[in-house]
Amino acid sequence: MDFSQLNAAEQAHMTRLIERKQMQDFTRLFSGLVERCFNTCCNDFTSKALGSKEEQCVLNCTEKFLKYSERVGARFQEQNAGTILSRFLSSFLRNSV
Amino acid sequence: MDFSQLNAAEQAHMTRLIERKQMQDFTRLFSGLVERCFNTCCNDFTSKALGSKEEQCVLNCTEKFLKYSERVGARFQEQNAGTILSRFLSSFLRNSV
Amino acid sequence: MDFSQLNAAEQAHMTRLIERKQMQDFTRLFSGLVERCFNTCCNDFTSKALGSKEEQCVLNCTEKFLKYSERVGARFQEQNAGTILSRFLSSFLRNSV
Amino acid sequence: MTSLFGGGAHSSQGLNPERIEIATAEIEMITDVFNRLVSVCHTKCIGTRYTEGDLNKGESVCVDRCVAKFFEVNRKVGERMQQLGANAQAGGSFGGSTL
Amino acid sequence: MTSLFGGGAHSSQGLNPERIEIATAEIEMITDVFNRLVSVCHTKCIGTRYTEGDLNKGESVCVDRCVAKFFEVNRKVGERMQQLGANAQAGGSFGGSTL
Amino acid sequence: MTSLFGGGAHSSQGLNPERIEIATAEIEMITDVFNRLVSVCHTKCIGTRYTEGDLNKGESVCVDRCVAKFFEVNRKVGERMQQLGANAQAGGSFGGSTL
Repeated sequence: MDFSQLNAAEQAHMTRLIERKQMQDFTRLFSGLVERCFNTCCNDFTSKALGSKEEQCVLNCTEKFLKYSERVGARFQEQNAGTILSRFLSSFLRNSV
Repeated sequence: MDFSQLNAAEQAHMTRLIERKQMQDFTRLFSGLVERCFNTCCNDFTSKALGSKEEQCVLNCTEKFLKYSERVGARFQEQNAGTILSRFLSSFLRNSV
Repeated sequence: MDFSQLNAAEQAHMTRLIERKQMQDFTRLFSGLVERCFNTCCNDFTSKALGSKEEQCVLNCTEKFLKYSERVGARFQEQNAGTILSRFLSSFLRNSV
Repeated sequence: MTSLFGGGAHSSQGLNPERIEIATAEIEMITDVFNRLVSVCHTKCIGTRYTEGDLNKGESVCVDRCVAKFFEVNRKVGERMQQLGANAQAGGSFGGSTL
Repeated sequence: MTSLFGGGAHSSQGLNPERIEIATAEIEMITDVFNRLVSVCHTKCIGTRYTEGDLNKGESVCVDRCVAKFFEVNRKVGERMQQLGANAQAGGSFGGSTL
Repeated sequence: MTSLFGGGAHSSQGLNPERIEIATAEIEMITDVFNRLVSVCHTKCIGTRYTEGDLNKGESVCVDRCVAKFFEVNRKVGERMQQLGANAQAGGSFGGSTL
């Protein structure tokens, strides 16, 4: 993202906000991953213990998701997504004032 | 919504908060719309280019969604939703104190 | 949750934040419940009035969901979820600094 | 430090934290309900073939009924919850006591 | 009290509330778009059998195309909205006027 | 201006911004996990016919097992992520580096 139009105090504020957002994103990534893997891998509730097939599924699901997210993140950056989206937002805000 | 019980400073604060919320709602509306139209219209990943059928679907999906949202918004207001919901919330809060 | 490492001012701040979060959770619980029961119980839009079968379904859906949430909440606490999750978060944050 | 909104100003000029928080909760609730309504009635009423950009007659009528019915359900759920004694405090036993 | 960020500092050292709010909205938008992209392309491209932890060739290629196509759709939707005159103010007619 | 919580008070009476932020992240995480648990076990265990308002025996047992299994999965996913070296910084490479 391009914060060059902000002054030093504003840039410091935004950096702080981005750090908070990253911490939030990380916890959400984690809980989303748990939800997804649980949903896909666990369908038998005749026991409360995780079966060995279920466990293997969860481990693979986790590993694959991390590799998947990395790939999506890399492609997202290549698309210059930040710049495109902020330009889009600005043009709408400008029209609305 | 009825903010008549708030003093001037509080009303100014709420107005500011509503403006922020509207900006947030707008960006969420946009990304939700992209997600919905992409999900419905794009199912072929043998190419990275958007086919002409897919493109037409996306354009129609966008237009229809905007018209749809406007209609829902109008009906929502007719129901006097704001008043009903805040009365509901108040009654629960009152019971809980 | 264990806030014993926080000083008095910080604990007061967190208590306040938790109270706000509970109010938020409650409203989200409510709207999530409406969405879920509406989705399951209402599938006929040849009339705008709620049929008697639909109404009974909504009432049962509400009651069952409240009992369900209570049970999940009780099990969640038995698992000592708060402690486990904060330990998990801490270990990741520690690794990342 | 009794409020996320800082200070404990209760004068008629300052911000009363409690009133502000309740008004904020109202706004969040209404937005949340509206967003769910938009999503739910779209699924119930809008076809997915997208051969046109206009709402057709059937879709328009369905939307109107869907919104009305959604509010009816809103009312019924609210009433049932009050009968069953659920309130924001009890609500605390879902998300709240988990903290 | 014109801003959620407190104060009305417009000096070159202080925080300009409006600039901060726009930058914040940008960050929230990008995060929101990214999270939806992650969810949507996972559903489109990743199998649910999980017999291995690696992305296989087919999945990898699908992911790359899915991201590219998603951005294409992003652009198309944005353009169409501008043609139709939707803007943040009009956006207010969805969530906004409901308040 | 090093914190969203204003001031840089590190004294034993004031608010330490970092401790407050970590505690806030904890609360948000627990709420998020709980909400997902509620949603997921409802789908797995609760029938959609709603001929009665009580949880029947089968549903109750299913709920208990579902919660236990969900936490087991929680642990497994956490352990696997640590083995694979994912941490909050690496997490920054999902949402973070996108900013």
